[in-house]
Amino acid sequence: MKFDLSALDADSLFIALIGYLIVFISLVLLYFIFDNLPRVLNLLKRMAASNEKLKENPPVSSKRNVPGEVNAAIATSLHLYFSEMHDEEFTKLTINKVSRNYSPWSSKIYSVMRSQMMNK
Amino acid sequence: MKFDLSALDADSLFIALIGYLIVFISLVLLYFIFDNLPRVLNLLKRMAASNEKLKENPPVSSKRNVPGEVNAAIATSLHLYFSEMHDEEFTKLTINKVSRNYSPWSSKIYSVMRSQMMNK
Amino acid sequence: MKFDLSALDADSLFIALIGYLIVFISLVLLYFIFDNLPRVLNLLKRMAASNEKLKENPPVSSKRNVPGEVNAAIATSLHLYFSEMHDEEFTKLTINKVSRNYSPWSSKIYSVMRSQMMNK
Amino acid sequence: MDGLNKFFEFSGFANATPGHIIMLLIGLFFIFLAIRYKYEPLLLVPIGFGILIGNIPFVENVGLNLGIYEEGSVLNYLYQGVLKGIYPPLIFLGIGAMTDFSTLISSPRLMLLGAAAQVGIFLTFLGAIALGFQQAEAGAIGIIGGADGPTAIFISSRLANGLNNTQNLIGPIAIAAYSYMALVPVIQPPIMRLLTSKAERVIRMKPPRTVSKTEKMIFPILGLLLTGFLAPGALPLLGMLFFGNLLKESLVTKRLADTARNSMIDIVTILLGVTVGASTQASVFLTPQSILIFVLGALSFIIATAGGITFAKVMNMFLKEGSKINPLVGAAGVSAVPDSARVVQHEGLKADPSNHLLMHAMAPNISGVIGSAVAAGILLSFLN
Amino acid sequence: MDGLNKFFEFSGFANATPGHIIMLLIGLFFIFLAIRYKYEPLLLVPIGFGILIGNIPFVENVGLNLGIYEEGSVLNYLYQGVLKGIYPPLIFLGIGAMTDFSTLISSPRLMLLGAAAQVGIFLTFLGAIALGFQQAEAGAIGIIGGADGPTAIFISSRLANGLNNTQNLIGPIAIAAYSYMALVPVIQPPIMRLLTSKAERVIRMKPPRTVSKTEKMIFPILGLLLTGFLAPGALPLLGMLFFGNLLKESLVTKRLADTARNSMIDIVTILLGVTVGASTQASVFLTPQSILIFVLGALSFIIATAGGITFAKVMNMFLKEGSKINPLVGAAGVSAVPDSARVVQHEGLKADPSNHLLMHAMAPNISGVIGSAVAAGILLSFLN
Amino acid sequence: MDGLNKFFEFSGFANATPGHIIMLLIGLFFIFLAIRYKYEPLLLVPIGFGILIGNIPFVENVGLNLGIYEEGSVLNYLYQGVLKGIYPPLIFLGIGAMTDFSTLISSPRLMLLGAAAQVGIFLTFLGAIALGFQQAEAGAIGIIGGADGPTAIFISSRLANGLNNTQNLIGPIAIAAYSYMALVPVIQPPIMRLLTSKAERVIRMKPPRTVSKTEKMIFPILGLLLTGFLAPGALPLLGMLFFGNLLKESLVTKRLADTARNSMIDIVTILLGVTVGASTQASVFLTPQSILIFVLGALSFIIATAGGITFAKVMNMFLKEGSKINPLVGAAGVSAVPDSARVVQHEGLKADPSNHLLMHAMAPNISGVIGSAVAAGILLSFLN
Ligand code: NA
Ligand code: NA
Ligand code: NA
Repeated sequence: MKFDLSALDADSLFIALIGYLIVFISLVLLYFIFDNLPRVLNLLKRMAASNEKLKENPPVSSKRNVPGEVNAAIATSLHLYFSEMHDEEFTKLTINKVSRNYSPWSSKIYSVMRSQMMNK
Repeated sequence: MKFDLSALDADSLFIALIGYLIVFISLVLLYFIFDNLPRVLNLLKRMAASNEKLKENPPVSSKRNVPGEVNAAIATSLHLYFSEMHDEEFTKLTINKVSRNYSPWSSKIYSVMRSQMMNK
Repeated sequence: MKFDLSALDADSLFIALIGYLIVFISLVLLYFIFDNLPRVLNLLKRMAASNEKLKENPPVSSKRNVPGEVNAAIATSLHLYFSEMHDEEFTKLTINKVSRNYSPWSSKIYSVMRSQMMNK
Repeated sequence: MDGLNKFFEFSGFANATPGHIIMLLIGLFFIFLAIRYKYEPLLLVPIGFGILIGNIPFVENVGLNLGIYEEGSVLNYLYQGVLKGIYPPLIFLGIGAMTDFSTLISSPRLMLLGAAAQVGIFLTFLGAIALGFQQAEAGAIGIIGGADGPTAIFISSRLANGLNNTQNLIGPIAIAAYSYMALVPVIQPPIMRLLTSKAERVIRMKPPRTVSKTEKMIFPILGLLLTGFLAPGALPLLGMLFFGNLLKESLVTKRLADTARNSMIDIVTILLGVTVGASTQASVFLTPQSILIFVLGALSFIIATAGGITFAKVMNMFLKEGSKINPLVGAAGVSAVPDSARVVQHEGLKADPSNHLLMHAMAPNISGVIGSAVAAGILLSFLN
Repeated sequence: MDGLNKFFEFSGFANATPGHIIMLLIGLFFIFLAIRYKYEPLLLVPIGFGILIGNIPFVENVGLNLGIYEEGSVLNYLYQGVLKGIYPPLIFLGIGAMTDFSTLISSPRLMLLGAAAQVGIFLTFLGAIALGFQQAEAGAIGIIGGADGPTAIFISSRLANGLNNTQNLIGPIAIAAYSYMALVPVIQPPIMRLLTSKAERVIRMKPPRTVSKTEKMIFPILGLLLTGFLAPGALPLLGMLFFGNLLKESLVTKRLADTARNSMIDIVTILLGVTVGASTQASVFLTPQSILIFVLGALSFIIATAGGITFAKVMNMFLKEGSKINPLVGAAGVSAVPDSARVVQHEGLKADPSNHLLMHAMAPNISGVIGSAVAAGILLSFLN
Repeated sequence: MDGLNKFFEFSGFANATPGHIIMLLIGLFFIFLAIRYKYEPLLLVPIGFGILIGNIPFVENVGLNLGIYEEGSVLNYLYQGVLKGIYPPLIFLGIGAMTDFSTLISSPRLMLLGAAAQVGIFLTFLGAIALGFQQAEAGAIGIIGGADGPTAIFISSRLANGLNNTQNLIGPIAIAAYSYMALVPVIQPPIMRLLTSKAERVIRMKPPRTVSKTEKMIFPILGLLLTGFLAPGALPLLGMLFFGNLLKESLVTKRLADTARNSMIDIVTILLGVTVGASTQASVFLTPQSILIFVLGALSFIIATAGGITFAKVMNMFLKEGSKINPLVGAAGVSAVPDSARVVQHEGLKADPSNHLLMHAMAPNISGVIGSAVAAGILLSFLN
C-alpha cells in the first residue's frame, strides 16, 4: 500500500471541502445565536413580565401551586393522626424526600407515597 | 368520518358490557377479600403462635439464626487480628453495611465480604 | 427410567475423569502461582524501585501529576471569581466530588465539570 | 457544485414541510409545559424532546438510517421496547416497587370507585367504533380513559400497532393519554362542581385504619392470583406491578426494590419517553385519526370522572349516616395518580378548609390503575 | 351469551389444571421460605413470584402472547437473557465486583479443597447418564453439584436447551440448584459430623496473612489467563468474574465497579429470577425428569461435601503438625457462597466455641466457584 | 487417550499463535497504563481486559460459541450494541447529562476554534484515500481526528463495518482513537510550543461572564434544531447529547439526569469497553490496515492541534488589543475532553505561572465535540 495522491478524485476533495465548510457554518451560527441570546432574552423577559401577572394566579396554576411541602405536611399530619409507629426522624425524612418524587403517571406521586410509607 | 351509531354491532356492545362487569367483579372480590383479611389473619396468627414454639429453635432455624451482626463482628475481630490498617470508622462501616448484603449465591455473602474488604 | 450402569460408556467415563483432572490442574497451578507471587513481587519491586526514579518526573508523568485536587481548586477559584451565587458548602462539595469524576473521553472531565456546575 | 446540492438535499431545509414545523412547535410546547408548570416533567420533557428529534426533517430510506421507522436506525432499536410492549411492564415493576397500597387495603370499599370510573374506557371504545375505527383500534383508544400512560402504550402496541390491517396509533394514543393526564387539574374540577352539591362536598370521612406488614405482603400475592385468574390478559402489566410491590413489601429484597424504583425505571422512562416522542413523525402523526383520538380522549376523561362521582353518590344511598363517602373522592377513580387525588384534596379544601380528602382519594386513585389494567386485559383477550 | 363464554374460556378458571395448582403452591412455598427464613430471599422471592406468574392458567397460542414460551410475549423477550446465556455472565461480572479474593490469595493451598469438591459434578454427570439422560443433558444436570446458580443456568442454556434433540431442562436444573443452595445448612452438617472425628473438628488453623493491593490486582489477570488457556469454555463466566474483580481491585474504576455490583446486577437478578421462575410452567416442569433431576441434585450436594472433607483429611496426612487443615473447612469447597462457609463456622464453634473457621472456609468456598466454572467449561467443550 | 487429545485441542496451548501473544501483551499494556498512569482508566481497563478475553486462544466455529464474531456467543450479543451503533448515542446521553455548557455559552466566539480543529478529520480522510482505503473506510478513519471515542465507534459501525464490501475497521479505529486520546499530553505540547511565540503564550483573556439558567435550558434545544437541520446525520449522537443536557438543565428531571450520567452510562461503558476490546481478535486486528490506521490517527491529532492553534492566531489579526485569544487555547479544539484543556492550562502556567487558561480552553474543547459530531454526520450522508 503506497501513498498515491492521484487516488484523490474530485468527489473526495469536494466532500472534504464542503464537510469542513458545514462544520464551520454550524458553529458560526451557534456563535451568532448565543452571542445575541442575552439581548433576546432580556426582551422576552420584559414581555414575559407582563404575562406573569396574568399567568401567576389562574385556577390551574394556583391548583398547581399547592406546593409539595405543604401537601406533604398535610399528608403527614393526616397520617400521624392514625399512624401507630412514627417518630421525628421519619417526619423529617418525609418532608426532605418531597423533591425526589416520581411516577410515570405523575412526578408528584412519590411525595404522597413517602408520607404513607412511614407506617412501615 | 361521521359519528354513526349503527356501526355499534351487538358484539361490541357485549364486549363493553362484559368488560365493565368483569372490572367490577375483580375489584369487588378484592374488596371482599381485604375486608375480611384482618379477621383471617388473626385466626392464622393464633394458629401460627403455637407453631412458633416448635419452629423457633430447630437445628436449621438456629443455624440460620447466627445473626449477621454477630457473624460480622466475629469476622471483624478475626480480621482485625491479622489486618494491618484499620480504624474505628471502618469497623463501624462493616457492622452497618451488614444489612446491604447480597449475592446471587446467597444474600449473606456481602456481610462477610464487607468485613474482608477492610484491609484494602 | 431405571438406573443402568451399563449405560456408562468409556467416553463418558473419560470425560468425567479428565474433567476432574483439569479442574485440579487449574487450581493447583493457581496455587503454585500465588504461593510464589509474594517472592516474585518483591523481586519486581526492587527492580521497579530503580525505574521509579526515572519514571517519576518525565514530561508526561509530570503533566499528569497536576493532581485533580489542585486543578479543581484552581478551577474553583477561577470560577468563584466570576460566579454570582456560591457558598462554602458548594466549594466543599466540589473538592469532595473530585474523585467521582468520569467521562468516556477522559476520566478527569467530571472534576472540571463539577466546579463549573456550581453556578447552577 | 454537485457536492453542495447533495448536502442541501440531505439538510433539513430541503426537506422541511409545514407538518414538521407544527410538530416541532408541539414538542417545544410540551417542554414548555413541563418546565414552566411542572406538568409531568419526567414524561413531558423526554416526550417533548423526542418529538423534536423525530421531526427534524431528514431524508428517509437512503441508508442514512435516522428515522425511528427505518430498520437499523438507533431510534428504531430503542423503539422496539415500545413496539413489543416491553417498556410498560418494566415501568409497572418500578411503580409497584414505589407504591404503597395501604390506603387501598385499609378502606377496600373505596376500590369500587376505581372500578366505576372505568366506564370511560368502555364508552369511549363504543364511541370510537361509532366513529368508524376498527374494534381493535377502538379498544386501544378506549384505554386512554384509563388515565394510565404505560397501560395505554402497552395495549396500543398490541391492538393498534399497524399489524393485521390496523393502523399504528401508538403515538397519538400515548401522546393523548399523557397530555390529558397532565391536564387533569383543568378537566376535572368543573365536572366535580357540576355533579356534587355543597352539602356533599363537605362530607367528612373516617381516617383509614393502619395496615399490618403481613397484609401488605399478602396484597400483591392475592392481587396477582385474583386478577390473573379473572383477566389473564392483564398479567404482563399487573404481574409486574404486584411483583415490584412484593419486592418492596417483603422487606427481604430491599436492594432489588431500590434498583427497580430508581435506576431501572429511570432508564426505561428515558427510553420510552424519547422514542414515543420521536414516533410522532409528522408524516405518521398529523392525520384526521389523531384529531379524532384527541377528541375521544377528552370525552373519556370527562366520562370517567363523572362515572366515579356518580357511583359514589349511588353508594351513599345504601350507606348509613357517618360512614358516607364524599363524592368528590370518586373523581380520583380515573387514576392519573396522584394528580386527580390532589385535585380532590384541593376541591375538598375549597368546600371546607379543614377537610383533607387526600388519603381517602388515594384508594380509588390506585385501584383505578388496577381497574384499567384489568379492562385492558379483557379487551386484549376479546379483540386481538 | 357468547360473550360471557368467550370471557370464561380465557379466564384462569376454565384452564386451571391440578398441575397449575401444584406449581402455584410451590411458588408460594418459595416466597414463604424467603420471607420467613430469609433463605436466599434475593433469588427465592423473584423465582417464587415468577412461578406464580408463569402458572396462572391462560390459553396459549391464541395471539394473547402471555406465555413465556410464546414468541412475542414480554416474558419471552426477557427470557432470551436466560435462553441465550446472557444473564449469568453479567451476574458473574457483578459478583466479581463485590468479591474479595484475599483469603484465597493468602492461603492458596486451601484452593485444592475447592477443586476436590467438584467430584460431585462428575459423579452426578455419570449418574445422570446411568439414569438414561443424554450426555449433554447429564453434563448440565451434573453442574447442580457446583452449587452455583448462574453457572448451572448458563451451562443448561447451552447443553439442555431443547435444541439438537435435548430436552429443555433449564427450569428444573435452575430450581434444583437454588433450592439445594438454600438448604445447605440442612444438608451439610450431618455429613460433616459423620466424616470427621471430634479431634479433627477442633483443629485450629493459623490466621491467613494480609494481602497487598498489587496481589489483588494481579489475581484477576492471572486467573483469567490461566483458566482461559486451560478451559476456554469457561471464558464467558470466568472472563466476566475476573473482569468485575479487576474493576474493583484496580482502584481506578471505582464507579464502574459500584454500578456493576449494584444497579446492574440487581436489574439482571430481577429479570433472571422472574423469568426462570415463570419458565416452570406446569406443562413443561411437572415431568418425571424433573423429579430425577431433584434426586440427582441432592446426591451431588452430598458427594461434593464428602469430597471436600475427605480431601482435607488426605492432605493432613502430608502436612506436618501445626499446619494441618481442619477438615470441616473442606465442606465449604462446594461453594454455595457463603452459606457453606457459615455452616463450617457454625460446626467449628460447636466443637470448640473459640475456634472461628469462617475466614479459612472462605478460601475453598470461593475457589469452589472457580472450580465449578472450569468444570462447566470442560463439559461444554466435550459435550456441545 | 482420545479424551486428553480432545481437551488439548480445545485448550489455549494448542491454539496459541504469535498474534495471540502480541495482543495479550497489548491488553496488559493498556491495563498497566490505566492503573499506573491513570490514563483514561474508565476506558483502558475495560478495553484492556476485553483484549485479554478476546485473545485467549480458543477454537472457533465448533459450537463452543466463545468468539465475539461467532453468532450466538454472549460476547457477540453484547457486541451488537457496538455493531448497530447503539452504545455511542447512549454514552452521549450520559455525557450530555454531566456536561456543563456554560463556558461555551458565555464566550461563543471560542466555538470557532472547535470548528477549526476539525481540519484534522478531513485531511486524514483524504490521506486515507491516498493510501488506498475506500471512501467509506476513509471517512471512518478520518473521524479519529475528532478525538472522540463514541463518535469514532458510531461512524465506523456505519461506514466500516464489514458490510457493502468495506472492511470491519471498528476495532482498530476505536483502539486508535482511545490510545491517542490517552496520549494527548504527549502529542500536543511540542506542537503548541512550535507554533506559538512566548508573547502569544502569555496572553491573558477576560474571565467569561456568568450564564443564566434560561440560557442553559435553551442551549440544548437550539443546539439540536440548528445542528439537526444542517447535518441530520449527526442526530443519533447530538440528539442524545442535547437530550441528556436538557434533562440536566431543565431542573425538573433531576432523577433522570442522575441515572443517565451514573448507572446508565456506567453500564454502557462497561459493555462497550469490554466488547470493543474483545473485538480486537488477533486474526482480525493484526493487519497492515491497522498499522496504517494508527499512523493516520497520529497525523490527524497533530493536524487538528495545529489547525486549532493557527486559527486562533488568524482570529487575533482581526481582534483588537485586550480581547485577543491566547492561541494555546486553540489546541483544546481537538476535544479529547478535558485532557487537551488541561494540557492548555499546563502549558499556559509554564509561560506565566499566574495565567489560568483552563476555563477558556473548555469552550473550544466542548465545541470540538459538537464539531466532530457534525463532521461525522456530513460524512455519513455523503459516504454511506
Ligand atoms: Na385507571
Ligand atoms: Na462450586
Ligand atoms: Na472533536
